[in-house]
Amino acid sequence: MAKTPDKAAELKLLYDMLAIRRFEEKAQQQYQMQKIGGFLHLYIGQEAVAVGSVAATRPDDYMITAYRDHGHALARGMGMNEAMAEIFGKATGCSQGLGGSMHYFDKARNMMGGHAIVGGHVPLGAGFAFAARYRGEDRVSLCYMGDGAINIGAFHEALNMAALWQLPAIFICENNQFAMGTAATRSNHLKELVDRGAGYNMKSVVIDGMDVREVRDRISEICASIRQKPEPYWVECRTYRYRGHSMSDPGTYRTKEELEKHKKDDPITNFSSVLIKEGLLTDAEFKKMDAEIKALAAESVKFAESSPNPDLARLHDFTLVETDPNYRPVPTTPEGKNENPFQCHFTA
Amino acid sequence: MAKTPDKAAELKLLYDMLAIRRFEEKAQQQYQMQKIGGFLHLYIGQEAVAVGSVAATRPDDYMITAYRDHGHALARGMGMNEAMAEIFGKATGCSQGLGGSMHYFDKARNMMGGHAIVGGHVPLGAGFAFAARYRGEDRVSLCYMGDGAINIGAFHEALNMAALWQLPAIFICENNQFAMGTAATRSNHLKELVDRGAGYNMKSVVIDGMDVREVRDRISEICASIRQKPEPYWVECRTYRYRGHSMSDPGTYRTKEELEKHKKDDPITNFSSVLIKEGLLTDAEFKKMDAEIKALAAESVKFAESSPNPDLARLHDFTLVETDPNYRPVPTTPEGKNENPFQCHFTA
Amino acid sequence: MEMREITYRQALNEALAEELDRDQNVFLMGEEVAQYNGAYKISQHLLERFGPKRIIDAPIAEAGFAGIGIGAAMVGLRPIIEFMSFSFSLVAFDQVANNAPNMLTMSGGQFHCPIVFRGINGPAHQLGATHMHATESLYSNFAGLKIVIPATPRDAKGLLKSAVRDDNPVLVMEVELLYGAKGLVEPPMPEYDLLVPIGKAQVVRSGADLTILTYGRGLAMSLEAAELIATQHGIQVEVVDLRSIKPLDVETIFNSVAKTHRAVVVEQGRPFCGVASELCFQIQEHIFDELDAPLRRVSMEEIPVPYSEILEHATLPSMEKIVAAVQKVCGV
Amino acid sequence: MEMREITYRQALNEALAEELDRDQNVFLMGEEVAQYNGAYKISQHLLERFGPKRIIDAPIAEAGFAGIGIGAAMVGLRPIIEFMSFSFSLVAFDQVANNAPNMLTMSGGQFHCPIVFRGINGPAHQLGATHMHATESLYSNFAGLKIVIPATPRDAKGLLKSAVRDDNPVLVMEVELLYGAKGLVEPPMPEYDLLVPIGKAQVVRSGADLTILTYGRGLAMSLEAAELIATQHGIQVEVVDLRSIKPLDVETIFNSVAKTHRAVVVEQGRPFCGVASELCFQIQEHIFDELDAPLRRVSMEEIPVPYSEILEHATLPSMEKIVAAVQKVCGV
Ligand SMILES: Cc1ncc(C[n+]2csc(CCOP(=O)(O)OP(=O)(O)O)c2C)c(N)n1
Ligand SMILES: Cc1ncc(C[n+]2csc(CCOP(=O)(O)OP(=O)(O)O)c2C)c(N)n1
Ligand SMILES: [Mg+2]
Ligand SMILES: [Mg+2]
Repeated sequence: MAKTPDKAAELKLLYDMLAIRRFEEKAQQQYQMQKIGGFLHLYIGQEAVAVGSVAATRPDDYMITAYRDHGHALARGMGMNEAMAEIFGKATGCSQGLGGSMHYFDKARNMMGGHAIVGGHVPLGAGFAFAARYRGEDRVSLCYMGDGAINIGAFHEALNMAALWQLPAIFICENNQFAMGTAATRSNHLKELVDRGAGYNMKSVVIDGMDVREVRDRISEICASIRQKPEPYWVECRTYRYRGHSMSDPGTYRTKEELEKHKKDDPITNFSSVLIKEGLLTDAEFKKMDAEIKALAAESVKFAESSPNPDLARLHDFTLVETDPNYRPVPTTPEGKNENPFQCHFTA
Repeated sequence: MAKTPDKAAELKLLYDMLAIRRFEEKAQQQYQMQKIGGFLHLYIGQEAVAVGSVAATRPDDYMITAYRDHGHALARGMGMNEAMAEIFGKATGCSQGLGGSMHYFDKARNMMGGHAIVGGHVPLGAGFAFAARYRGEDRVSLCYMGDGAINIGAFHEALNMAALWQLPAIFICENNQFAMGTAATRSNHLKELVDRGAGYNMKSVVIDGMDVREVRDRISEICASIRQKPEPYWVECRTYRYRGHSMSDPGTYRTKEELEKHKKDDPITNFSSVLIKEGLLTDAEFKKMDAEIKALAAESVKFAESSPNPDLARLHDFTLVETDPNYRPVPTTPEGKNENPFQCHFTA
Repeated sequence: MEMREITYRQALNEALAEELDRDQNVFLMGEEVAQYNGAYKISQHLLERFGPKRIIDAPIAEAGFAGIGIGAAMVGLRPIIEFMSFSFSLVAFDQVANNAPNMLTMSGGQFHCPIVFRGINGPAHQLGATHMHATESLYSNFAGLKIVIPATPRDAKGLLKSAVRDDNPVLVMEVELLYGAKGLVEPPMPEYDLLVPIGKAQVVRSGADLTILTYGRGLAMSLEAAELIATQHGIQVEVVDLRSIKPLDVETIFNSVAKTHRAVVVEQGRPFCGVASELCFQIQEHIFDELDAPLRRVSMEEIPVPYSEILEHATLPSMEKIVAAVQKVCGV
Repeated sequence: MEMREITYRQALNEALAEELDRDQNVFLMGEEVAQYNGAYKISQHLLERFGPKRIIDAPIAEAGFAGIGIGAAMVGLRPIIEFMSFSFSLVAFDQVANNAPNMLTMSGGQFHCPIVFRGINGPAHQLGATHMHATESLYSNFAGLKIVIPATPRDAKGLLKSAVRDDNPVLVMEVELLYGAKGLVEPPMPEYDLLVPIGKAQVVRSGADLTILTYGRGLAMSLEAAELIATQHGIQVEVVDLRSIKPLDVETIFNSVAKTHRAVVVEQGRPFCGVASELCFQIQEHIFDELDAPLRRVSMEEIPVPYSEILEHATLPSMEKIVAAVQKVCGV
C-alpha cells in the first residue's frame, strides 16, 4: 500500500528505536559500573520489532513479553526515568523497584509485563485475548517471545488453545538466532521457525525484523484483519541480538564476522539513511535527535540515583491485596449467555 | 508388498485381538461385580492398533503407553493371569498389585508401562529411543498416546527433541475420537491430527487403526526404515472406543447411531471374516478359538481371586532401592567420545 | 430460615451457580466442565444455564488454561479454573505457584489475580501413586496464595463463594471422598448468601484433654476416633477443623491447645514438610510452655501410594491410626 | 595425601568429569551445558573432553529433557540432568516429583531410576520473585527422592559423585552464592575417589549451649553468627550442617539438640511447611523432654522475593537474623 509516509509518524519510529538504544547503552554502562545488580538483558539490535509492532497497535491493545523487555516498555511509551529507576530498584521505578529489569509493568499502557520464566507468559498473552473475546471487544493481544521459547510446553498449550478458540492474539517470535548460546538451529528441527504454526493450523507470517516499516505495516494488516475476524497469528520476526544474552555472556558461540555482518542490517542506521534519502530527515536533525535522547538517558540515571528506595516498612504489602469492597459485580442477564459474538468458538 | 499371508501369523493377529476383547469383557464384569476398584479404562474397539503395531516390532523394541494399557501389555505377550491379578491388586499381578489397571509393566518384554498422567510418559518414550541411539542400537521405541494427549506440554517438548536429535521413536496417536467427553475436534484446531507433525518437521503418517493388517504392515515399513536411518515418526491411527472412557462414563456425548456405525468397523469381526474369506480360518475354528480364549479369561479371574495380596510387611520396600553393589561401570575409552554413529545429531 | 440437607457435591454446584449468576465476570474453565457436566459432576447443568461463553471445556493442557485464567484475571475477569485433580496441577505448577502469586510483587502492586483454582485433592480410592497427592503442603510454601479445604457441605459452598469474591488467588481443594457426604446448608440465593470467611478454623467438638487439629477428609475420621476414645478411655478430645490452610487461624489453634495441652494433627498428605510439621512449629514457638506432651501426626506413609486396597489402606491416614496416636500422646 | 584448595564450582566440575570418565553410562544433559560450558560454567571443558554424545545441549524444555532422562535411566543409563536453576524445575515438576520417584512402586519393583537432577537452588542476588525458590521443602514432601545440598567444595564434589552412583533419583541442589567459595578437597581421581555419604550430617562447630541446624547457604552465615555470639555473650553454639535433606540424619540432629537443649534452624526458603518445620516436628516428637526452649527458625520472609537490593536483604535469611534468633532462644 504505497501511501506517502506521514513524516511525524516516520520520525517517531526512528526516535523510539534510538531511545531504546541509548537507554540501554546507559543501562549497560551503569551495570558495568556496578550500580545495578541482577540480570540485564539488552534488546540492542532488535529495536525495530518492538517499535514497529507497537506502532501498529491501539493503546488499548495488550502486550506482554519475556525478560528482554526494555524495548517493549519504552516503545509503548514508558518514560526513561521510571524505566531506569526500576533497574536501580527504586520506588520511582515502573514496578516500584520490586520487579527489576526482567519485570517492567505499565498498567496504564496495557504493558502487561516482562516475564522471567521462558514461555511462562505465553498463556497469559492468550488470556488477555481470551478476555477481549469474552467481553466482545476488538482488542488485540501481542505476545512476544524468543526463538528459544517455542520448544517449551506452556507455549504449545497456549498456541493450541488460541487456535482452537480463535483468540485475537499475535504471537511474535523474535528470532534473534540464539537462546543464550544455543543457535535456533540447535533447539528444533524446523527449516524455519514460522513452520511451527502449521502444527496448530494457525496463520503464519515471516517478517524482516530489522525493517521497522515492514514490521509496522505487516502487523498493522494483521491487527486490522483480527479486529474484523478474531483469530490468532504466528509471526516470526527475523532479527539479531548485538549484545550478549545478558551482561555475563562472553558470546563465544558466534564469530566476530557473523556479528559484524548483522550489524550492517542495523535497524536504526538503515532507517535513518532511508529517511534522509526520502528527505524526511537531515543529518543535522538526526544528530540533534540523538543528542536530545542521550540527554534524556543521562537524565534518567540522575533521576534513578536520586530516587528513594522502596519503603522497608511496606515489605509485606505486596503479597496479598485487600479485596476491593467497592467491586461491582455484573449480574447475569437473561441474554447473558448469548451475548458474546464469538462464543461459538469456545466450543468450536 | 503383496506377499501371500503366513497363516500362523495372521491367525495370531486375530487371536491376540480376541484375547484383549475377552479379557476386558471379563474385567468389566468383575468391575461391575465390584471385585475391583480404582479406574478401569477399556481398550475394546482399538485392539487392532496394539496388536498390529506390536506384530511389527522386535521383542527388544520398547513400548510405552498411557493408562488404557491392557491391550498393549497383552499384545506384547503378557499372560491374562498376571494381567487380571494386577487389577485385583494381587501379589501375582504384573506390577505385584502395586500399579493397578493404569500401570501394567512388564520389564522382560520391554513393556515400559502404562502411565496415568496424560502426556507424562511421552518424554519417557523419547528417552528409550535416546538410550538406543546413545548405545548405537537399532531398537525402536513405540510411544502410544491418545488424541487428547497431543495438546499438553510434555508431548510437545518430547516430539521437538525427538525430531531435533532424530531419535528412533514412533509416536502413535490412537485417535479414538474422544478424550473422555471431548471430541478431538474440540481440543485443537487441526483439520487432521496427523498435521501436528508438521510443527516438528517430523515424518507423519495416517493409518486405519481398525485394520490390523494395515497397522502391522505400515508400522513394519516404518520400523525397517528407522533401523536403517534413525528418525522419529508421527503416526495417527484412526480408531474408536466402544466402551465409555472409564467405567463411570455414561457416554452421553455421542449418539447410539454413531457408536453403532463404528461398531460396523469392528477390527475383530471384520478381520475374522477376511480370514474366513481367504480360507485361512473356518467358522468352526473361529468359534473354537473364541471358546479357548474365554476359558483363559475365566481362568484368569480364578487365578486372581485365589492369589495372595501383596505382603503388608513389605509396604515400605518399594520407595527406594538398595544401590546395586555389583554394578559394573563402563570406563570411558579414548574413542568413547566418538563411538556413537549418531552423535552428530545430538548437536545437529 | 430452613436449613436443607444437601451433598458436598450439590453445595459446590450451588456455589458455582450462585457466583456465576451474580457476576458475569466469573467463568468456569476446565476439562469436561461443560458438555460432560464435570468429571465429578460438580458443574452439573451449568452449561445449560450459563452457556458456552461462561462454562468452557478446555483441552488437556493444565499449564495453558491455568495461565489463560491468570491472564484473564489480570485484566479484571474472575476465572474459576477447575483441575480435574490437584494431582494434575503438578503439570501447571509453575503457573499456579510461580506466576499467579508473584504478579502483585513483580508489578509493584499494579496487577493482582482474582482467580480460583479448584478440584479434588488428596486421598481417593485406589487411583495409584500419581493421582492422590495432597498438594496443600506444596502450595502453602509459596507466598501470595490462599488455600482452603472444606470438610462439610456448608463450608464447601461458603468457602468456594468467598474464594470467588476474593481478589487474591485462592486454591479450593475439594475432597473426592466427601462429594457424596450430606450436611445442613442454608437456602440458596436470593434467599441466603452463604459466605464462610477464609482464614477461620472451627471447633467442631469440644473437649478438655487433647486437641485434634485436622481438615478435609481427616475431620470425619477424627470425630469418629474422638467418640471411640471417649467411650473407651473417657478422654475428651477437642476437634478443630482448620478449614483454611492459608491463612492459618492460629488464634483458634493456640487457644484450643493451650487449653488441652496435648495435640495430634491429622493431615491428608505425606508428613515430610507437611501441614502437621508447620502447625507443630507454630504451636511450640508460641505456646511452648503449654505443651505437656509431644505433638504427634497422622499422615500418609512416606511412600508412593500403592494400588492394592489393603496396602492403600495401610498407607493412608485412618481412624485406627488416629486412635493410636491419641492413646500414645495421652499415655493410655 | 595433599589436600588442595579449590572452589565449589571446580569441585562440581571435577565430580562430573570423574564420574563421566568412570562410566560411559553417565551423561550430562541440560541447557547450555555443552558448547557454552554451562550457564555457571560447572561443565567447563566437558564437551571437549567427552564429546557431544555425553555432554548434550538441550532446548528449553525442562519437562521434556527431565522425562527423557527418566526414560534413559529406566533402561540402564545414568543421566545427570542439569536444571539451570531448580526454580525452572517447577515447569518439570510432574516429571521430577510424580514420575521418577513413583516408577519403582508403579512397576512393582521392576524399574528404578538412577538419575541425578542438579542445579542452583535457593537465594541468589537480585533475580526477583520467580528465580530464587528454595525447592527442597517441595520435593522432600514426595517419597522416593533423595535430596542433598552441599555447603562446601568438598561436600559438593563428594555428594555429587555419590549421587551419580546412587540407584535412586537424587536431587543435588547447589548454591549459586557459593560457586566461588574455596575449600580443601582431596586430590582428584585416580589418586583419590572422594565419596561423601548421602544421609549423613556433620557437626561443623561444637558448642554446649545451643544448636544451629542449617545447610547450604546457611552454613557460612551460621558460623559467622556463632563466632559473634561467642564473643558477645560467651554462648557456645554448635553448628550442624545437614548436607542431606532426605534422608535426614536424625541421629546427629537429636544427639546435638539433646546435648544443647536449644535449637535454631536456619533454612534457605520460606517457612510455611519448610525444612525447619519438619526438623522441629521430629525433634519434639523424639526428644521433647530435652528441649528447654522453643525452636526458632530463620527463613525467607513469607513474601515473593522483591528485586530491590535492600528489600531483598530484608527478605532473605541473614547473619543478623540468626544472631537475633539465637539471642531470643537463649533469652539474652
Ligand atoms: C523455564 C526456563 N528455563 C530456563 C530459563 C533460563 N533462560 C533465561 S533466558 C534463556 C534463553 C531464552 O532464549 P530466547 O527464548 O531465544 O530469548 P532471547 O534471550 O534470545 O530474547 C534461558 C535458557 C528460564 N528463564 N526459564
Ligand atoms: C495431566 C492430566 N490431566 C488430566 C487427566 C485426567 N484424564 C485422564 S484420561 C483423560 C482423557 C485422555 O483422552 P485421550 O488422550 O484421548 O486418551 P483416551 O482416554 O481416549 O485413550 C483425562 C482428561 C490426567 N490423567 N492427566
Ligand atoms: Mg533468542
Ligand atoms: Mg481419545
